[in-house]
Parts: sequence; C-alpha cells; structure tokens
Amino acid sequence: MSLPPLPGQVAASHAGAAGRVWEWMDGWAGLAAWIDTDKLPTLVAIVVFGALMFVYQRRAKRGQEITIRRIAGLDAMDEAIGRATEMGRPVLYVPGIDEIKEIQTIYSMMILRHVARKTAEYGTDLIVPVRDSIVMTFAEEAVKGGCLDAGRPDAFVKDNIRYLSNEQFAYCAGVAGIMARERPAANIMLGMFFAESLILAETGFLSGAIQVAGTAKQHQLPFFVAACDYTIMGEEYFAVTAYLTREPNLLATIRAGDVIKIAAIVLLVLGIGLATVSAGEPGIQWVDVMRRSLGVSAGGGGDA
Amino acid sequence: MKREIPIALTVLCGLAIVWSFFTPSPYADAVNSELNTWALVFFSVAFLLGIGNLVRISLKQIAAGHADAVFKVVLLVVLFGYLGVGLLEIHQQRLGLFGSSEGRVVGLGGHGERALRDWIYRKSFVPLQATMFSLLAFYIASAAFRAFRARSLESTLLLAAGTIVMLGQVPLGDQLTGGLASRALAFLMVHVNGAGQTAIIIGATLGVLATGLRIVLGIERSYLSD
Amino acid sequence: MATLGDLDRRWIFLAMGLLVVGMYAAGVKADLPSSPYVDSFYRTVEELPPRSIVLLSADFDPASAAELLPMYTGVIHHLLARKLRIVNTATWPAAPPYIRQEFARIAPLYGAVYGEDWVELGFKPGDDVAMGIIAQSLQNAFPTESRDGRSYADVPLLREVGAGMQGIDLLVTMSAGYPGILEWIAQVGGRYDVPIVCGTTAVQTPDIFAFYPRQVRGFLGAATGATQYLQLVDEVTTDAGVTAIKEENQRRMQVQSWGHVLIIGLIVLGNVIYFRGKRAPR
Amino acid sequence: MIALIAPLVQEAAPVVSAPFFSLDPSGTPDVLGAWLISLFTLSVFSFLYRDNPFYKLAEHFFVGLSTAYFTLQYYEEGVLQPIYEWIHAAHATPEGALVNLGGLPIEPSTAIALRVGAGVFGLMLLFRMIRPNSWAPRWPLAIMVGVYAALKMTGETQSKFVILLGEQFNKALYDPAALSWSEATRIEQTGLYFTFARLVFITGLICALGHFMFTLKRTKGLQAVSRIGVITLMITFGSMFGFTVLGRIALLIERVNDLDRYTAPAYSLAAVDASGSGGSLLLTPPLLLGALIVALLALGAIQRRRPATPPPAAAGPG
Repeated sequence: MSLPPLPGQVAASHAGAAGRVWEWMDGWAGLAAWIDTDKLPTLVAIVVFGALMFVYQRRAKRGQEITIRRIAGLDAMDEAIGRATEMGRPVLYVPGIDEIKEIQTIYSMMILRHVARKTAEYGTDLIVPVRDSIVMTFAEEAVKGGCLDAGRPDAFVKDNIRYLSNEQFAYCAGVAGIMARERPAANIMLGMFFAESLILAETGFLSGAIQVAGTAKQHQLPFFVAACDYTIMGEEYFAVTAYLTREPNLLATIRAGDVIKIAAIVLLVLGIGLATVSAGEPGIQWVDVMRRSLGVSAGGGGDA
Repeated sequence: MKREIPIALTVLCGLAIVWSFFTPSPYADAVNSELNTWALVFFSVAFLLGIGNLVRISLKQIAAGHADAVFKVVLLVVLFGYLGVGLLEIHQQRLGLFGSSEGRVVGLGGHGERALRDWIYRKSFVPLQATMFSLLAFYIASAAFRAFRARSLESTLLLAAGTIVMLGQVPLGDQLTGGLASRALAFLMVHVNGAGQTAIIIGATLGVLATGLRIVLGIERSYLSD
Repeated sequence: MATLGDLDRRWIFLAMGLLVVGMYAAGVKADLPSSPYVDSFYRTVEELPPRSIVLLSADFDPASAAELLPMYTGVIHHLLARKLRIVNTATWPAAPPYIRQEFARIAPLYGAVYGEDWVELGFKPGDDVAMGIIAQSLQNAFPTESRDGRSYADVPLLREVGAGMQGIDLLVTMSAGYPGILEWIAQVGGRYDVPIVCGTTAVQTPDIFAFYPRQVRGFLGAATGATQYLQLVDEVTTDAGVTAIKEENQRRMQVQSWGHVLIIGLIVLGNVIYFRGKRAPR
Repeated sequence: MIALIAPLVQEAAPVVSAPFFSLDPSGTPDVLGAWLISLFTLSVFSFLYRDNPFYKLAEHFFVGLSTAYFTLQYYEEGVLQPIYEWIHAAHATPEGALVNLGGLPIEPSTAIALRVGAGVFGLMLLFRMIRPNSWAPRWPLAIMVGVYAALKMTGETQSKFVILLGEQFNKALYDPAALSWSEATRIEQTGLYFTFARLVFITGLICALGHFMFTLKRTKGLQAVSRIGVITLMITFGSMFGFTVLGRIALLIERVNDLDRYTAPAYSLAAVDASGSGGSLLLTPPLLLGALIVALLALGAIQRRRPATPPPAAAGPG
C-alpha cells in the first residue's frame, strides 16, 4: 500500500454530476450552525441504532418471537455436562476473573444459572471457584436459582461456590488444585479473562476434561481455541446469554445489531464496487461523494 | 429518591457530552472540557478509595495471624513509605524541603522534583512488573507442548497462521524459508487479519453503542445496584 | 495422554531459559527485511517540513518498555534529526520518567532547546477523557509544563499550538494498551484532521491493521517493528547511540528467532505425540 | 557454567566504575540499584520453580509499591491540580481578567464555583467509606458513568464504525499504483496480486461480519458465509497468537539483557583495582544472588524429602 498523500487539495475539475453534488455538500457544510456536518453520519448511525433497539425491545416485550439461531457452543456445553454425568464426576464452572461491574461477569452469572439447572436435573456436582467476594454472592444466587428452576432446591451445595484468592496466579493455582483433586470431567470457562487463561486451559486439558471456553474480548481467544474443545467467540458470548435468558433488552440489541450489520454489508458491497470502478480516475467520483456522506473525506484526512 | 436523582444526573451529563460532541460552539467545548474534568476528579477519588480496601484486608490478615502475615507487613510498610516520600516531594515547595522555595523546585540532590520517587520506581517497580509479564513466555512454552492441539480445522488454521507469523517476524524465519515467511506474514496480516480485525471492531463498537445508549437514556440501571 | 502429563513443565521452563540465555550470550546480529507499515511510518515523518510540530505521547509503562522504549528513543532521534519540534505528553502514569530520561540524553546531541524545540507536559490521568481534553485544548489540559512549572503561555513552542490540535502536524504515540492508539483514533482521528502514526506492543499490533493505512498512516509492530525502524533511522542519524540500540535490538531478534523455533518445535512435537497416542490401539 | 557465562561479559566497554547510589536518571546505573534489580528479577523468576518466600516478598513489595505509585499520580493530577491549583490560579487572576475554560473565557468566580462544586461532589464520594450504601456517593458515580458512556459512545461510533466503513471506499485502496513501497517484491507489484489481495480482504470482512449474525434463518448461503468467516477469524486469532509469543519472549530477553548489564566488574563486591582488573564475576549481583536463591530453595527441597528428622529451628523456605 503506497502512502496516500497527506490532506491535499480536492482535484480542480469538479466535472460531472458527482462534482455538482460535491459542491452542494460544500455549501451545506457552513449552513447548520448548531451541528458539525462532518459528524452528521455518526448522529444518523446512533439515532437509527437507538430507534431499532427501541422498536425491537417493545416487540420482544409484547411477546413477539425474536429467534436466535442455535449457537454451536451451547451444544458443546450440554454435551460436556452430559459426559460428566455419565462418568459421575463434577462439572467445573469458572466465571472469569473480573469483578461484577464487568458486563461479561454479569452475563456469566446468567449462563451459570442455566448450567446449574442442568446439573441439578442430572444430579451432577457443580463447582464454581471465584476470585472476588462480591462475585461469590452473585454466583450463589445464580446456582440457587438454577436448582429452583430444576425443581430440586436440595441440589444446592453452598460449599461448592468457593472463594480461592483475589491474586491472579494464586487463583489459577487454586483452580489447578480442584482439577487435580476432584477431577471434574467438564470445564466451562465463560467471562472476562486475562493472561491466566493460558494456564487454566492448559491445566484443564491435562486433567482430561472436555473444555468449553468463551469470552467477548478477542485477546485471550487464541489460547482458548488452541487448548479447549470448543470456544464461544466474541459476540457469540452475548448471543448465548440472549438465547438462554430470552431477556427482551438483550434480544432487541442483538436483532438491532444484525440489521445494522446487514446495512453495513450492503454499503460495503456498493461502495467497494464504486471505488473499484473509479480507481485512479481523477476528479470527484460518486464514491467520493459516498465517502464524504460518511463524514470521512473531511475528518479522516482523505483526498479526492 | 435514591435512584431517580442519580439516573437523572447520568442522563443529563451523558446528553451534555453527546450535545457537545455534535455542536461546533465554544460553549459546547467548555461544557465538554468541564464535565471531563469532573469525571477525572471522581475517577481519582474513587481510586483513592480503593486503597482503603487493600489496607483493610491486609490488616485483617495480619491480625488473624495469616501464614503470609509478615509479607503483608512488608506490603503496608512499602505502601506508606512510598506514599510518604511522594507526598513530601509533591509538597516540597510549600514545605521548603530539599532546598526548594516558593517559586523554585530543586528536589533531592538537585535532581528535580521527583528524584527519589523515580529512583525507587526504576529500581523496583520496573524490574518487578517487567519480570512478572515475562513469566508468560515460559507458560506459553509449556502450554504449546502440552495443550495446543490441531484437533479441528479451526485450531489447525490458528496454529498454522501462528507459525507463519512467528517465522515471518524474525531473521531466522526468512533464512529458513528463503524470504517467503516475511512476505506471507505481510499478506496475512494486512489482508486476512485486517479483515478479521475490522469485523471484530465493528461488532465490538456496536456493543459499546448499545450499552452507551442504554446508560445515557437511563434504561440501564445495573451500575446503580452495587 | 499419560506421557504428556507426566513431563514436569519445569523442564520446558528450563529449556526456554537456557536457550534464551545461551543465544543471548552468543550475541549474533542479523539484518531484518522491512515491512510496508514500518516503511510508511518512516516516510510520514520524513515528509514533514522542518520546524513542523509533533505531539509525541508516551503511553507505556515498564512492562512494555522492553518493546516500546527502543522505538521511543529511535523516534526522538529521528524527529530531532529532521529539525522537527516535539510536544511531549503521557497518558500512562508510569511514562514521565522515560520522557525525562531520554530527552536529557538525546536533546543536547541535536542542540534542541527546551521550550523552543521541545517541551515536556507530563502525565494527564483520565484515559479517553484525558485524550479528549488534550485534543480539544492542550492549554486546558496542561496549564503549566511539567519540568520547570512555567505557565503554558510563557513557552514559545506552546504559543503556536491552539485549541483543537491547531498547529500540530503529526500525532505519534507509543502505545502499550488502554489508553493508547485505539483511543487516540477515537478522540482525535474522529474529530481533527491530524495524521496519526504509532508504535505498539506485540499483543496490540494485530488490532492496528484494521486502521492501516488510512486512520493510522504507519506503525511499528513489536520488537520486529522497532528493529526495522531503527535500521532506517540509523541511516539518517550519525549518533553512535542509535547504532548501539539498533545492534542491541538486532542481537535480541536473533535470540527471538530461537525462541520462536522452540515454541513451533514444541507445538509440532506435542501434536505428533498426541496423534500417535490417539491412533495406538487402546 | 563459567564458560557459558564468560562471553556475556565481553561488553563493548565494560563498566569499570559506578556510583554506589545516585539519583541521576541518565547516569550509569548505581550499584545499590543493581543489587535491588537483580534481587527482584531473580525472586520473581524463582516462582517458576515453585511458590517460595522470595517470590512472596517480591510480589507483596510490588503490590504495595504499585498501589502507592498510582495513588500519588492520581492525587497529584486528578485532585491537587484540577481543584487546589486551579482555584489558586483563578483566585490570583488580576481584576477584570478572564479565565480560559476549554477555549471559552469565563469569570474567575464562575471557574472557582465550578471546581468547588467538583470538590463537593468528590467529598460525597468519600461517604462510601463511612456508609457504603448511602445516597451521597451515587451522585458523583452517576455523573462519571454518564460522561464515560457518552464519551466512548460518540468517539468510537465515529472512528470505529462510520469512518472505519467509509475508509473502505477510499479510491487509493483500489488503485494498483498505490501498491509501490520501497521494498515490495516483484510479485507484490503485479495487478493480479493486488486484485487477489483485495478480494481476500473484502470476502473475509463480509463473511466475518456475516458470521456474527444471530437472528437470521440459517440458509445454505448463510452457512457458507459463516464458514468463510470462521476461517478468516481463525487466521486472525492465529496472528494474534504469533504476536503474543513475540511480545512475551521479547520481554524475557530484555530481562536477561538487564541482568547481563549488572555482571560488569563495577558492580562486583570485589573492588576493581586501578588497572581495571579484579571485580570477579561470581561476586556480581545477578550471579551471587542467583546462587543464594538456588541454594536456599535446594535446602528447602531436601528438607521436604526427609520428613523423619524434625525440621531444624530455621525451617527451610516453602
């Protein structure tokens, strides 16, 4: 990629229809004092996304079905719990190591409730090691709720929700100890992870357990994909939570996100087509008008 | 009462920032800059609160005769020792220490206002943090041998791409592959990784937009229940 | 899997440790081929007219100094050799000592005068918030410069920098994570017409490719990018210090090569044992 | 062992003299500092063998120091400067002069009132220490959450969604002449390579976006798109894996380089005589401390293996 010139001047010739639209946009720029026209597209994006979320949330609340496709990671989780039941060994659930204010930890609690319902139904032990005392209280609530959902409140074992340590590597040593002593047949690791994800995945692999891991941030995903049997990647993490909880807010956000992505893909195909056609053409082309309508040519130091 | 006012404040300040982002006027800039400074002050005060937590837990463990009690004492001595040195250096001008006076800062040994703090920082904080992170080189090596398996198409592609990137970054890689590795690296990074990262970033930004909208419009209440 | 589990991982630790120390002792140096994104970082600086003002932001800490300090030193030599003027800021609390330490050694080599050719504004807490304030009004962000405490208006160089990045011709950030290049893009790239280049740690480098070559004109990725850039800067500067850092980095890249070969070997060996174990009759 | 270490010492100009203690940041590193750096580095590395008192000491020292370090930074820049010094400066502005607030000149009295307000809200935050769930701390927290959410939402939507999409339509990206960089190989300059590369990028981007769609019916087409999307994402994660390995090993090499610097004669316990000889290697910080740590850990290991005899009074570490 050669280095496009620094913010140079627009080409002299404004010939053609595109040129006339370009000049009209120049005129328009100064008019609205109350808004910076370069940022108009961002305002449109925010308003459209907000409107979509609002519409879909109302529909979801009125019971209209928003179907989320079955996420492969969920099948892997159910298979792992099933195998643990067959072998009569516990399931280990690691809810990430971040505090409760991290959105992924809150969603991990919701998924934990679903897992707890399954293990209560199957009568399998569920061990939840945590790194933060506040997360421990939330985890207890989630597992208790799951056992109630399965109609077996007696299945809840308070001692299985264990606060190990709030120091990163000491927590890993604690989890490794549980893996060695109680030999869980399934390790489910969902939430926010940092550099220790590598150690947890390696220890889990060596203990012979089926491992399903998932996190929204992409930096730890390479180690999970390499060492675990199945990985729930990036936005799939939020989709799994929406699928399990059917919570209107979340369903609406995912549906709105899909619509925006479809629009982005259509825009991409159209824009790239135009750009390829007019690559190397001097003067203003329709693709430049399109770029400017996305507030790029001015803000992004672009050129004609 | 306990919930309505905080939510109103969140919505008010959030919308003020959004307004200042879109409006090209000096008043917008002033509002934006002042609200940013307020958020900065609260962020700093919240951080100072965090210290109380650490000191309380350490003191409780020392009192309970915890196995690592002596190390907790080391922690507190270092914490308050460095805080003392820092506060003396910050306020040396007013206190007339180390030769500093009202208008002039000299610092210990004439090496400026933060001489001792920076020395302790370079000789302890630097090696400790850098070495803690470098431990991961060993953990990756162990995991590479014992846990990274090409069990599916996905993990095979991942390990293959990782190998190309590892070879393409170093001189030996090019020597072994006759210059192919660094060219393959450039193609993979700019065209395949570039596309993957763009898609991930667009997805993540839509997530930030969704949570941001819910907070600024007052729909999201979870942060209040802590 | 019995064979793999029995191997105490400390033998692998020992292998990595001995390999790195051994290869480092050997001290072999080798030239690195360049990359398009390092080349465009270098050319973006070369194409700036003399006396242009560059905002250099140190956004790293000791853990990332191993990869970013060589780039930081290289870019200071490059900017001063090109007669450019530098405004220094930092959004990481652990960075200011590095600004002071590097400029104390390098500025005199190019006769750079404090207050006219370069100025040190110090650390600004608040992450994105701080960057928003810096871009929106440097004076509001730093009422006084941090070395002698002189007020903003008294510094000749700062008088040429107005609100909204007016007067800044290039933003260079050495970025270790959050806050860093991605937040500078959001706070500056999205609002003001200033080209941005950066240096990043290995872990963050893959993310930057999404913004290359438009929102980030060029960048130095990890130790490799640092070495490639120092090779380019060494040609335009005469200072022995740059050559020494370049050679030190080239020596490290040679050790890096063996580290990577070890990791690749371990992956291949681990998979061979795993798959042979799987096919062997139970 | 010595043979392996000996070449380490052949520095270009071996440091022969170094001050015992000096605060000068850019001078030759002082001897006291060399001992501290070597102790901390080797103590953290000893964790690779097993958790032991050396590592515990280093870790707790680190937690204490880093907490204090960041506290000072946030106290100085987040409390002292925006409130105390700002009010002090606003107070000292001469009569009739105005104060600059983000480019807008305002009355000093308003500037002071605003920052006093910030200070009051800051104090309300301190109430969390006394009564954690009182209403007072919620107000400043609410403001902070609102400001950060709005700041991220606007800035990121602009640069990481709208402009990131718009930049894909830049004509320069589709002009083969845009291919030339100084060392592009012959193949990379051909139009075919350029078209192939652009097609790979565009298909990868669209399919990866397509993979992260969850509410559409899973038609055959969407499954194929998702498949290509996953392949693109796996190569992306592979490159992140490669770069993480690069980064962590670079850090390890820098630590070795740092320790190597302190094996110079100037840092040895044995004094360096006038002719510059002496300062034997074994008494330099890294090697002496390294030997000490290994010896003590070995002692501990031996004791653990002999449970029969009662452990001596000074029980071994670990």
